[in-house]
Amino acid sequence: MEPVDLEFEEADLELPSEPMTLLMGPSHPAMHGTIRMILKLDGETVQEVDIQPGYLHRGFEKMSERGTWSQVFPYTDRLNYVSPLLNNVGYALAVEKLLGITVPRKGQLFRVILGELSRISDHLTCNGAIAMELGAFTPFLWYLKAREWVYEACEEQTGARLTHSFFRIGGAAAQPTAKLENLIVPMLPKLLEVVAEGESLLLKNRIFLDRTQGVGILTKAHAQQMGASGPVLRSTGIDYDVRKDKPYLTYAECDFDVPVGEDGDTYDRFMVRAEEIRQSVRIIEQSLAMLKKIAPGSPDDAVSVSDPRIVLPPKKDVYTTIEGTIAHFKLIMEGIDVPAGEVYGYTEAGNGELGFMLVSRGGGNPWRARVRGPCFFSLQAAHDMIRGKMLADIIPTFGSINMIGGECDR
Amino acid sequence: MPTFKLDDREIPFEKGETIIQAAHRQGIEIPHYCWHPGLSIAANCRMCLVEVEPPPGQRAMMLDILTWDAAKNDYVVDRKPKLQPACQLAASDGMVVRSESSHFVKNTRAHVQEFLLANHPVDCPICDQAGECKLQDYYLSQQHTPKRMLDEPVHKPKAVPFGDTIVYDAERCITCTRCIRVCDELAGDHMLDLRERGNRNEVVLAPGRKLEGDYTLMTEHVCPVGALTSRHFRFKARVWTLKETPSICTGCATGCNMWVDVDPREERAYRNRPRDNAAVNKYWMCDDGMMTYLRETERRVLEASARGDAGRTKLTVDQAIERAAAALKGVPKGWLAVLLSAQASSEDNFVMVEFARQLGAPLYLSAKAGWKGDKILRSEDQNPNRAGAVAVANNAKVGTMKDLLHAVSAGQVQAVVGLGTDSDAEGDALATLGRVSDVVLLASHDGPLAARSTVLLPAASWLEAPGSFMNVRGIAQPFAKALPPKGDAVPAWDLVARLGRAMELDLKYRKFKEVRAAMAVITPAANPEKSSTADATAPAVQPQTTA
Amino acid sequence: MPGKTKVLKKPNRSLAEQAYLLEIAKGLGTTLKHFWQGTSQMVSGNTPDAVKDPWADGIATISYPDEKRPYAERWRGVHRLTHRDDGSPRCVACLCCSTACPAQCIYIKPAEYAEGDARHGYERYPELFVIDELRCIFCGFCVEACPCDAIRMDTGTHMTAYDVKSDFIYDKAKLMSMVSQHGTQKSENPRHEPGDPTHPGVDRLHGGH
Amino acid sequence: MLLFWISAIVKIALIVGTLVNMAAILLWVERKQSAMMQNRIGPNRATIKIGSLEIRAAGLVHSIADGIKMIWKEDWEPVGVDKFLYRLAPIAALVPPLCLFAVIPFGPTLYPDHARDLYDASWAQDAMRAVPMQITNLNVGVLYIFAVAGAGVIGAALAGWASNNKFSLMGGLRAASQMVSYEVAMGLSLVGSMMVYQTVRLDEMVTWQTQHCWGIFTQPLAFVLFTTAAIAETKRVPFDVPEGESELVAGYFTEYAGLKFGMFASGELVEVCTSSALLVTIFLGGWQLPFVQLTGFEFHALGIDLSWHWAHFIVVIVGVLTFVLKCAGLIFMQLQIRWTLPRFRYDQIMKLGWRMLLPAALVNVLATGMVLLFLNGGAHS
Amino acid sequence: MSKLILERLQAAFGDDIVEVSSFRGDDVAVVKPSRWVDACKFVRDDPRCDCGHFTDLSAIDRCDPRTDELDMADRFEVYVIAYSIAKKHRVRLKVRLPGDEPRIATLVGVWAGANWMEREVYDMFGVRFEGHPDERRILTYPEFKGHPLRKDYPANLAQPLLEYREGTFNKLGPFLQDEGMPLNRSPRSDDRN
Amino acid sequence: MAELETRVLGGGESGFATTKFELLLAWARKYSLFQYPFATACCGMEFFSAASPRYDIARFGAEAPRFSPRQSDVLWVVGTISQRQAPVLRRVYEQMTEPKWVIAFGTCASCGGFYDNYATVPGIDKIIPVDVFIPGCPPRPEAVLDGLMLLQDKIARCDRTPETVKNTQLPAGAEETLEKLYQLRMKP
Repeated sequence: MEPVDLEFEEADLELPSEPMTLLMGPSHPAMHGTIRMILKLDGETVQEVDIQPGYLHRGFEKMSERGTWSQVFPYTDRLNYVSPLLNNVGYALAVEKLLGITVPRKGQLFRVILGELSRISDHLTCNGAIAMELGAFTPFLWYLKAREWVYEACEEQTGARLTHSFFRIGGAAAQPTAKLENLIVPMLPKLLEVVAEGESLLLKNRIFLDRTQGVGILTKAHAQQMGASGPVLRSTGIDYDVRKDKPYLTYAECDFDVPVGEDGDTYDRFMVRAEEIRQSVRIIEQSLAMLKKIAPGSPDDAVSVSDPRIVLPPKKDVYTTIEGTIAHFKLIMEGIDVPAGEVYGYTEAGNGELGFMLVSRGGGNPWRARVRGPCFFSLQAAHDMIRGKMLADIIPTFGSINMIGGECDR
Repeated sequence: MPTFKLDDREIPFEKGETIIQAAHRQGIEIPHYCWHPGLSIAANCRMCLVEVEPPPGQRAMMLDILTWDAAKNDYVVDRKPKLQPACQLAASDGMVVRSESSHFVKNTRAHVQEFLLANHPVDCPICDQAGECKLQDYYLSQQHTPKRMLDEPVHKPKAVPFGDTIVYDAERCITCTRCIRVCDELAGDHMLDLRERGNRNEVVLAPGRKLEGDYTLMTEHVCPVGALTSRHFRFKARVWTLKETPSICTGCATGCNMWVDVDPREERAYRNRPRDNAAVNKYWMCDDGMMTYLRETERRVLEASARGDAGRTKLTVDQAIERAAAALKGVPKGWLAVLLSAQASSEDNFVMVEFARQLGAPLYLSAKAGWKGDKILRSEDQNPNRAGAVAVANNAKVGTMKDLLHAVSAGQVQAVVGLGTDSDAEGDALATLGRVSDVVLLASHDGPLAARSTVLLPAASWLEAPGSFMNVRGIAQPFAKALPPKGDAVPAWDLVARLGRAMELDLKYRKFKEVRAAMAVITPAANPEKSSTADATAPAVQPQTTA
Repeated sequence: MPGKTKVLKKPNRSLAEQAYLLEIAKGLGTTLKHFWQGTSQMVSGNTPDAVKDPWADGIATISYPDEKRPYAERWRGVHRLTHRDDGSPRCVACLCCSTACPAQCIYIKPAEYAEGDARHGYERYPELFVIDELRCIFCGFCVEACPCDAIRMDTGTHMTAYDVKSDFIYDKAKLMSMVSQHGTQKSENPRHEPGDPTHPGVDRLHGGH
Repeated sequence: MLLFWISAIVKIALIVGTLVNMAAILLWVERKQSAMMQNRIGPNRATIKIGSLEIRAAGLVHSIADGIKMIWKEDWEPVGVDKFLYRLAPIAALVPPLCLFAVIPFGPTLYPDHARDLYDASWAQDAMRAVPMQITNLNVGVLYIFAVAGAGVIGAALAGWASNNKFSLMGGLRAASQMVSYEVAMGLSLVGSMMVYQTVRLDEMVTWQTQHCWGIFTQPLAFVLFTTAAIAETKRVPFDVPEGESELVAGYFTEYAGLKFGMFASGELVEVCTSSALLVTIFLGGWQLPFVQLTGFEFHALGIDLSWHWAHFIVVIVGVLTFVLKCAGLIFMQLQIRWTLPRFRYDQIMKLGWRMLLPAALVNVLATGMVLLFLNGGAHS
Repeated sequence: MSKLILERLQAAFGDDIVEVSSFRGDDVAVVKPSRWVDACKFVRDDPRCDCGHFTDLSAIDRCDPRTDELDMADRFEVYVIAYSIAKKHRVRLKVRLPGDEPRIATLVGVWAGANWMEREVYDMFGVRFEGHPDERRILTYPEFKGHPLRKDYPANLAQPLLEYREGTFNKLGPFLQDEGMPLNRSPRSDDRN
Repeated sequence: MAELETRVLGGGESGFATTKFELLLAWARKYSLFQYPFATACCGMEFFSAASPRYDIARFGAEAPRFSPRQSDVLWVVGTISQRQAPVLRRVYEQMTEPKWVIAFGTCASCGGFYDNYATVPGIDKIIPVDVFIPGCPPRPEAVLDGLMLLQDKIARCDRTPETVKNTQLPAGAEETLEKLYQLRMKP
C-alpha cells in the first residue's frame, strides 16, 4: 500500500538534503575483495544498503559437473579457503552418503582431527581479522602466528599448507604420519595461550566492547528465516550445531560444548568463535586419545575403505598386479561409479552448515553439485544488521559474519 | 511372442535365439568376451554363464565342489548348480534364467575373470585398449578383488606383427577366437588360428601367410582386449580422451555407418570405428573405409584463391565470393554449367541445384572413378553420394563429367560453378576445361579440378559439417559434425548460398537446419530423416543375420 | 552424548573498564612485554630458532631466504619425472596424469620408440612432456594417478616466481633433471615394461620360459 | 642583535631539520617497535653499499628509501579537483605542527659568552647576549599553540574537500569535527595548568615547574585529558577515524600520492613529536631534570647536601638531552598505544570528547580554582 | 527417521503431492507448482513439522541436451530444504517446471532468506519467480547472457564483456560503468506486517 | 596513457643506460614498496601468512599496505579475478601512480588456473601488465618472498618491461605444440 500523500509539510521544514550514495568495494579493504556494498548514507548513518556478492563467482558448480567425483576435491578446498579440510570432509561425507559407505574409524578420527585444526585456523583468522579491521593490528598478527602453526601441522599431514585436497571419497589420501601427535599436542596449549593473550588486549577494553556490543544484532527468528547457521546462528542463542544435532564421524563420542551467545551481536559472534577454538582443542585432544586406542591391524586401523571401485588401490598393487592397475585405471579414466540418486549431505563447517546437494545419474561425473555455502546465507542477513547503523559498524559486523568469497560466491 | 524370465524380467525372443541374443536386443548385457552378435558362437570364454532354473518338478543339476571357509581355515564340501553359457543356450518359452541375481553366477564370473587375469601382464599403461577393454570393465563389475596368484605369470610373445596393419600381443590375449572367426566368417579367409593348449594357448598366423585382405582391421575391432592393436592407432592417443561422433564412411557408395573418434582438445580425428547398422554394414567396415579419417587432412584447401596471370593469389573467402560473383554475373543465361559432386553431401548438392535452377544452368556431376568392389561391403562406386546428388536434382537431367567436357569443347559453356574436386575424366580430357573463362570451384581438398579452377573456395570436409549421403541402395543417412572447420573453410552449402546472394539470387539459407528443412520439402527422397532405416545414434539392437 | 550448550553471558562492565584507562594500561603492559621480549632477543642476538622451535616465545620470524624451513615429507612441490635404471624416463605416456589433472596443465605427446630401440613396438614414451607449472594447482592428483611412479612431487622445493610466463613451462628435460628431497632420481616402481632389457624372459616371437 | 638573528636561524634550521628527519626516524621506530611487539623482525634488508661496507642500520635505511622514493613518485592529481586547495592541503597539514615548535623551550637559556663558566644569575640581565633554547618566546605561548594547532585541521579538511572523492570528503569531515571538538577539551584541560602556573608563557611554565614540582603532579587529570586530546589531534589509533583504513580506505588523503602523501604522513608523525614536546613542557617539567639546577647537580634533602657544579654549557646540553629523552619516552608511549588499541567509532569519539573530556576538563578547572583559592587563602581578596 | 513430514504433507495436500521418496534418510516430496507456496507454508507453520529454519533453495536442470528436448515438461526442479531446529528433522520440497519459460511463485513471503537464493536460481537457471521483490542477477553481472548452470550452457563459454588488452595499452577503451543497480529492496521480516 | 606508452617502449633503452641517479632511485624504490593488496580469494590467506610474524614480508620494506592505489607502488593481485571483478582491477591499476608494478599472486591471477570457465579471467595479463608471476595455488610464503625479491631485482635493474617473452630452451618443435596448447585453452 502506498502511504497517503503527505509530502507538503515535512519536505519544507528542513533543508533539502540528499542521502549520499557510497560505493564500498569490492576492492575496499574491509570488503575482503569480493563484496560490493552500495550505501545510502545520511551523514554517518546507513539508511539503506545493497549488498552485491558475486565478485568471486568462479563457477564451482559448473566445474564440478565437468570432472569426475574425485576431481571436485580441489574445488572444495577453495570454497571456504580458511578451513579447506572441513570442506573436503563435507564433500567426502556427502558423496559417501550417496554411495552408502562408511569410512573406517581411523579415517574418521583423522578427519575429525584435521577438520578441527582447520576450524581453529578459520576462527583464528576471523577473530583476528575483526580485531585488525577495528584497528588492533597486533592481536591479528599474533593469531596469524598461531595459524601458521596449524598450517605447518596440516602441511606435515597433507602435503599442502592451505589447499590440501587431502580427503578422498571413502577415506583419505594417506595415513597419518608419525609426527601427528608431536606436532599437535605441544602446539595446542601454546595456541590457547596466544588466543588468550590476544583476547586480553580486546575483551576488557572498552573501545573494543563499545565497537562490538549491540552492533549488528540478529534476532533469533530472523536468523532462522534467513537460513543463518554456525557461529552466526549460535550467537543469537540457538544451539544448532550439526556436530551435536546430527552427529557424523566420531563427534558423538566427543565431549564438547556448543557455545551460544545472548543477543546475536558482533561481540557474541566473536565470543562464540573464541569459545569454539577452545572446544575444538578439546575435541582434538579426545580424538588423539581415541586414535591411540585403535588396535593395529584391526579393521578400524585404516583410513580408507578397501573397495577398489571407490578407493584407488595401494601403489604397490598398481605397480605389480593387473588387478590393481585395472582398478586404478578405471577410477582415473571414468571416476567412481556413483549410483543414481540425490542426497543432501551436510556438516558443520567453519561458518556453519555446509551442505552439498549432490545429484548423480550414475557414472563418474556429478550431475549437479550444489553447495550450500553458509556464509552466503549469513551475508544476506547482514543487510538487516547493517541498516540503520553507522558506517563504521559495517566493518565489525561484516567481519564477524566471516564472509569467505569462495564459499559465498562459489 | 514367446518369453523367458531373466532376473525377474520378461524377455521376449524369437525362435532359435539364444539367451544372450534376446537379452542383448532388450539392451541387457550379459557379460561376455567371445560372443559377438555378428559372429558364430564359440562359447569358450565362460563369462556368460547363467543359472537356469529347472522346469517345475525337476531337480536341478547340482555339482559337488569344495569352497574355502575362512572361519575354519579349510575347504569345506559345498554344492553348486551346473551353469550354462548364455551365448549357446537357446531360449525356450517360460524358461527362468538367473544372471545378476544368482550368487552362484556372480561367484563364477568373478572366478572366471580372476582366471583370465591370472597371467595377464600389467600393461594398462602401455596398452591402447585401456579405456575400452572388457577385462577392465568386468574386473570392476564382476571381480574387484586383489590378486591372489603371486607367481610370475606365463610369458608369451609380444608385439608380434600380423601383417601390415595389426600387431599381436599373446600375453594380453584371452583366446576368445573372435579374430579367427572374423577372418573365417567375414573375410572368408582362414588366416589365423590357435596353437598350443592351456596357458600356452595363442593366436598364430596360418603358416606362410600374413594377415591381409580388405578386412584385417576388423580383427582388431572385435578383439575385446588389447591383444590385437592397429598399427595406425597404437601409441597415438588414449581412447578415454576421444569423443565419438556418428558419421558415414565416404570410401564407397555402400555408406557404412561409423563412429569417428576425435580428440576435442587437439581437434584431430584419430580413428574410425564401424557403427552397427543391420540394414547397411551390420557390424563391419573395410580397411580402406577405416582409414578415411587420414584422407581428411591430406591436401586440404584451407584458403580461398584465384588464378591470375602470375599464378594463384590468396584471397579471403568474402573477396573470393565477390570475385566469383562478378565473373559469373556477366555470363549470359544458359552459358553457365553447374557441376554437382558425388562426394559432397546431399545438402551441399541441394543448394547447388537451387543455385543452378535459378540461373537456368544445366547440371553435371563430378565423381571419382570406380574401384574394385567385393561381395561383402565394398561397392564398385567410390562415391558416397552419387544417388543423393541425383536425387536432389529432382528429376532434372544430370550430365556426367564427360558430357560437360563435350559441351565445353562444343563451345556451349562460358563458365562453370562446381562442387568438389574429383573427376573420373583423365588429365588430358580435363585440359578442355581451360577453354572455359571462369571455373568457380568449392572444394575441401586439392585435386584435378581444383587445380584448374579460376576461383577456388575452401569448403568444409565431411567431418567438419553435418550432412547426409544416400548410398547405392537409396538409403539416405545423416552424419554429424565431428570437428570445427580448419583454416578458412566454410560448409559448401553456405558458400553456394553466399555466392548466390552475391549474385542477387534468392538463396536465403543461413543455417544448416534450414537447408535440411527445405530439402525435406522439395526432394523428400533425399531427406535422411525420412528414408534412413536406422537412427544414426541408436545402438544396434537388430538381430544379427550374418552367416 | 556428553557436552552441552554453553551460554556465553556478557559480563557486566566494571567502572575500571568503563573508564578506559586501567585496561588500556594493562593492554599496554601486554604489548610492552612482547616488545621487551623481542627487543632483548634482537639486541642480544638470542632469537629462538624459528625453524626448529616454532612455538617459542618472542621473535618467530624465519628469515627466508637466509633461513629455510625444511618441507614436510609429503609436501607437494615441483614435479619431477623419475628415471629408469638406464636413465630413460619411467613415463610410458599413458596420459593418466593429464586425465586426472583438474587444471589441464600437463601436456603429453605420446610416441612410439624409434626403430632399433629395444622398446620399439612394445611401449610408448612421451615425446613431449610439458607441465605448465604456473597453471598447476599442486593438488597432487597426477602423482596419485600415475600407475608407473613416473611423476612425483617430492622434490622438496616450491615453484619459484618468474617474470615471464614461458619460464613456467617445464619440459621433459627440465622435469627429469629435478631431484627428490632425498637426492634420488630413480623410480620406486619395480615393474619392468616388456620392452625393457631387464624384463624377465621375453622372446619376441616365441614365448620363452 | 646579530647573535639573535644567527641563533634564531640556527635554531629554526635545527628544529625544522630535526623534526622532518624525526618523521623518517619515527617511521622506522614505529615499524621496528610494532615488529617487536608482534614477534617479528621488521624491516632490515635494505642495504647501502659503500665499497665493501654494508650499512643496514637495523632497517633505518628503509626510511631513507621511503623518503627518496616518495619524492620521485609520480605527483598525480585526480580529475575534477580544486587544484589550488588540493595543493595547499598537504602544506597546511605539515606546517602547523612545525610552527608549533616555535614556542616550545627545549633547554635552558644559553649564554655563549659564559659557556665555560659556572652559572651566575646576573647574566640574565644581559638579555641581548642570551640565546634562549626556544625559537621565540611569545608572551601568548599557550594561546599561540591553540591557534596554530587549530590551523592543523585546515589541512585535513581541505584535503578531504579538494580531493573530489567521497571517502576523502567523509574523512575530511570527520577530521574537522574531531579536531575541533578535541581542541576545546584540550584548551580547557590546560586552563587548570595556566591557573597553577599563573602564566601562559611556556618558558615560565618550565621555570615554575623547576621551582616547584612537575605539572603532572599538580594537574594529573589535566595531563590525562591533554594526552588523550593530543593523541586525538594526531589522528592516530585509536582516534584514526578520519583515515580509518578499514572504513575510509585512507580517509582524507586517499587521493594524494607521492610527496604530498608523504607530507601528510610526516605531518602526522611531526604532530606526534610536537604533542609529546608540549606534554613534556607543560606537564613533565620541560627540559628540567630533577636535581639539576642551572648551576649543576644539587641535592638538598634527607639531610644530605650534595652539589656538583657544572660548566654552563654542560647544563644546557643536559637540559636539551633531558627534553629530547622525555619526548622520546612519550613518543614511545604514543606508538605503543597505536599498536595496542582498536579504534573508536566516530560517534564514540565525539561522545568521549564532549561528554567525558569536556566535563572533566571543566571539573578540573573548577577544582583547581577552588584549591588555589583555598591555598592562597583569599590573599588577593 | 520417521517420515512424519511426508505423511503430514500427503494428508494435507493429497494428490497435489506428486511424489514422495526417502533416499538415504532424505525425505523428499514433489509438489505441484500450484500448491508450492502453500506446501512451504505448511511445513513452516504446522506445529508437528515446525520447519522454521530455511536451509537451502536451489534448482536442478534435469535435461541432458544430448538426449532430451530442451523444453521438456519437467526440466527444472526447484527444491527447498527446511529444517526444524527443535525437532531435528528436515524435508526437501520440490517442484518441477518446464524448460520453456519456467516460472514459479516466490517463497520470499514464507522465508525471507529465499530472496537471494531465488535470485541465484534465476541467475543460474533462468527460472523466474513471480512476485519476487528484487529480481536481478546476483552472482553474474547484468550484462551476462544466458544462464550458466543450464546444461546447454558450455562451461567455458566466456562472455566478451570486458575490454581486454589488445596490443598496446593505450588502446584500452572506456571502462564499464559501475553497476548502478537499484538499492536493495529486500523485504524484511520485521517491517512486514 | 601516453606516458605508459613511452614507458613500455622506452623501457628497454633506459634499462641499459642507467645513470647513478637512476640507480639511487631504483635502490630507493626497491626497498620502499608500498603495496596494494588486491586480495580476492584463497591466495589472500597465504598473503596474510607472508605478512605474519613467521615470514614477515616487512623485512623487505614491503610493509605498509596502502589501500589507496594512489599511494602504492606494487599491486598484488591476490586470487581469482572473475569477469565481474576485472573492470575493478583495471580501474585500480589505472589509479595507481607511476612508477608501479604488478605481481600476479598465484595461479588464478596468473593464468586463471583450473577455473577455465565462463566466470573467470584467464590471467590478469589479459587486463593489465604483469611484472612478476608467482606460481602456486596458493603460493607458499617462501614463494611469495621469492617473487618479491625477483621484483626487487627487476627494479634494481631498472627493468621496466612487463611480461616480455624471453627465449627459453625448449626442445625443437615444442614451441608450436605449446602454442597450440595455449590456443586450445584460450579458446572460448
